[in-house]
Amino acid sequence: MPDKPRLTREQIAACAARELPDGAYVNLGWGIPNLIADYLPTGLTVFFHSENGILGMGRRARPGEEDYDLVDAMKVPVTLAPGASFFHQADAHLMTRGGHLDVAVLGGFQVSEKGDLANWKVPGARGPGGIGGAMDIAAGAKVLIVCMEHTTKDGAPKIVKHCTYPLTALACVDTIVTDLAVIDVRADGLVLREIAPGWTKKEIQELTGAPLL
Amino acid sequence: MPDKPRLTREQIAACAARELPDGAYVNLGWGIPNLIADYLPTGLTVFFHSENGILGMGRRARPGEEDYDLVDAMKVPVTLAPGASFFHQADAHLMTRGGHLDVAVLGGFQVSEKGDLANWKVPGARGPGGIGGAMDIAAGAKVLIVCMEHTTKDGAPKIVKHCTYPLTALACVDTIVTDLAVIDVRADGLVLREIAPGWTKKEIQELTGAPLL
Amino acid sequence: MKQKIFPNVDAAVADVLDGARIMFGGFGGAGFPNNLIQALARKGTKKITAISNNCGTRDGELGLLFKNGQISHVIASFPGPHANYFQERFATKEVTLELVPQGILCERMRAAAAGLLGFYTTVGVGTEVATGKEERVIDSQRCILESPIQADYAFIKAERADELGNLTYRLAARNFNPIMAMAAKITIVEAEEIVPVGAIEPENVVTPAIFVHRIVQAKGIRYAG
Amino acid sequence: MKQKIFPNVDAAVADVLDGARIMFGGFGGAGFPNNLIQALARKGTKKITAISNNCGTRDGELGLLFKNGQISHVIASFPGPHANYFQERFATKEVTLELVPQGILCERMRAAAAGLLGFYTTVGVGTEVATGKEERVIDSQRCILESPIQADYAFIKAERADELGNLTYRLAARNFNPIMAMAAKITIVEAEEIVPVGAIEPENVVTPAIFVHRIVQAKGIRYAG
Repeated sequence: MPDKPRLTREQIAACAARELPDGAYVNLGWGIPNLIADYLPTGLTVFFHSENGILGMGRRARPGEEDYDLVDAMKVPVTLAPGASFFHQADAHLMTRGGHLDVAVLGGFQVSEKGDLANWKVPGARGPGGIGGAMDIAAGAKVLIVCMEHTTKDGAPKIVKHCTYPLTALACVDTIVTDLAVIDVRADGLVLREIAPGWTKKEIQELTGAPLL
Repeated sequence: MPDKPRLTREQIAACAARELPDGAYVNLGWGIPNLIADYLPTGLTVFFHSENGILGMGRRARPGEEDYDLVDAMKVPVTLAPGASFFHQADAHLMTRGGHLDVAVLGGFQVSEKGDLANWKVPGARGPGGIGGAMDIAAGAKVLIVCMEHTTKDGAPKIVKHCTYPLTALACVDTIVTDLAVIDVRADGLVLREIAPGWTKKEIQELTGAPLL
Repeated sequence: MKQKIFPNVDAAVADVLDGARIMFGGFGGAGFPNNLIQALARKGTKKITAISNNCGTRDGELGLLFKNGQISHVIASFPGPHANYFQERFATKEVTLELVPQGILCERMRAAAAGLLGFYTTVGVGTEVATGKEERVIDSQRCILESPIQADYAFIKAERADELGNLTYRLAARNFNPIMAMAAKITIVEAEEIVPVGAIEPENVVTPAIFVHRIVQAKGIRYAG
Repeated sequence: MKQKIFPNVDAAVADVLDGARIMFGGFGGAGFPNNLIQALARKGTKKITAISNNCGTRDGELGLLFKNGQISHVIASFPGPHANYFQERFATKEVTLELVPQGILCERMRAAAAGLLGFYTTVGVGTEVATGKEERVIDSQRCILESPIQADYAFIKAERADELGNLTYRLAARNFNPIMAMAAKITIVEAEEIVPVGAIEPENVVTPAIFVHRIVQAKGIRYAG
């Protein structure tokens, strides 16, 4: 594996942020996706949805500003943007499942070339794992972006022919943003759209478990 | 058919009103049931539900007091009782179908000895008829009371072995309140519980299309 | 960012083409988007599938569209005693009707809104409503399978809309409006009043802005009877 | 008329017997009925089936009941990183778990509330969640049949309750509470404040009184982390 610098988690988030259309309703999952709110391009307005029943979530609360009845889905105290609203969790997931979110961004353990996503459970890990809102969000978002490192800590590809980790949803991923590339999942295969500075398509292909078009 | 006085519509309503337990959540349908609110026994508190999204409906609006955004399911301007609430029509019928109403009172064209109800369409009538909320209410209320005349204008029984009119719901009626009797629908048959003044069980049986226990 | 506010009701319905499936809010004279309905009458869109609790009050509410021959199919729970233009066209078979129990009508729209593909209910078992539907027994109860009702548009009447599309409704004029607003691909709202962002308390929003695509200010019209 | 207001949390849970199925509101530290949970710990009810998004935060929230060995089965979407008492008892098989996607958990409770017998969804198709469930294709989409989740009790945290049982919730402490309040046979509410009838605007009621059976005033308890 080439020992060259890769994008940081923050850079991945910034890269994913550029995928968001103006005016979009967006849900951000655990991990890298949760950093996206801090890297929105200037002039872009998006509305953040949280599956615990908030639309129009603002920035994280500053020290002293925390209200523990106003938390995001990661349990982090947040603020409200103007025009926010609250609703119950069934309505929050009516939004996720029903195709009302323009974009959802989730973390991932594996994505297959068909766009299958595995992101909720590591095989062999202690305990039963936890699904949370990921399956509803993956099944329902108009556009699903997955942000993750391109390879595991051991260097194994996380973009694979077939997922070996427990699945979150089948054929749900539209775009994968990693520390090496931006890849679109199309009917005909994985399309390498952007490459991290200093890397070549050939190097990225070697770290990817499925063919890149 | 004996030419003796029967209960008036208002008396039927008053009789049905005595069936309501204190504190009950109640839906009143078209026709005689809609008169019940005017005949509640003193000291009885019940909360009226309307399927267009009101809980805690009060009396009808007086002349000059009408607000046409505050109408009951019959389109009649009403008032609010203290502690009323509004909700959308899906939640209103979550209440009807989900067993949240203690009592619903509907009008009827026919009730069978098994408690089947026909109350939405007269065979041969012009047009397609209209169901409204009757099927949801009949399927879901904890206790369903039907108020109707004991016989048709032609003297035919409205309480029958098998309904010949289009059905509203199967085996849904608990009690029938007519201008001649109060009848409970039990697993073993129809139980004549109350008889109108001046009438005999035999006379009522002759006007009823199924055996009375 | 694209604005949701339209200058007038005609602009708000300008792209509603022949054959459109449209949900119309309202019940018992309250909460009908009468200004949008009149705009649709002016536009002259034909072969509409209308989804609505009832079928108009003489030439008011949906009556106008039946009078004009713009609706070819309607999904409703209670056409209504004063839906004479519907009744005429139903009698001549110019209009077809699917009659649905009122709560099931709500629930089928909500299923579409919530991305569900169908649900089982005891409502309608053994009645005309069950005709042609899958029946099975679950937990010893006979039930039928009901399918989602989708729409291209929802025409909604709100009391207040903020500039982002958060809505509140007045009293019982709420009725079908919040359900339909969630269920349609494009939700068009006539609001008595458009208020600045932030004017509606976040806890008191009834329809969150995510469900609203077009907003137009229009004063309510009411039909007697 | 029977009063819904109880003098204290212990009286409100006094009849909760061993083997009860109980829904617990709350998400992310907000909206948990912690006073009722503590009362249930004092009462010592055992063999509880708990329905809750998560499985406690150390000995806070549901953690206390897992610590005490009062819960034998749990239906949850995300046990959580700090649910150590759950994890211990899960590892020793003293507690069994049904893991449900969060929105499907809501929807299955809502189905129970709404008198529906099941629904089809694409969520979970091809995953562990689909194991043992009926699968079919509707409109060219693979989907699975999900069943209602009923409960004997719901433990609910509200901000305000009026004396009849109308409820409002504070900010995102709303979460699962309104759904569970509708789904259980007996809904028990701890409210920060009990207000006179009429103090909550009819248009701003979130949970209508019909869903609420017992109310007790209790100040919120929050667990860190």
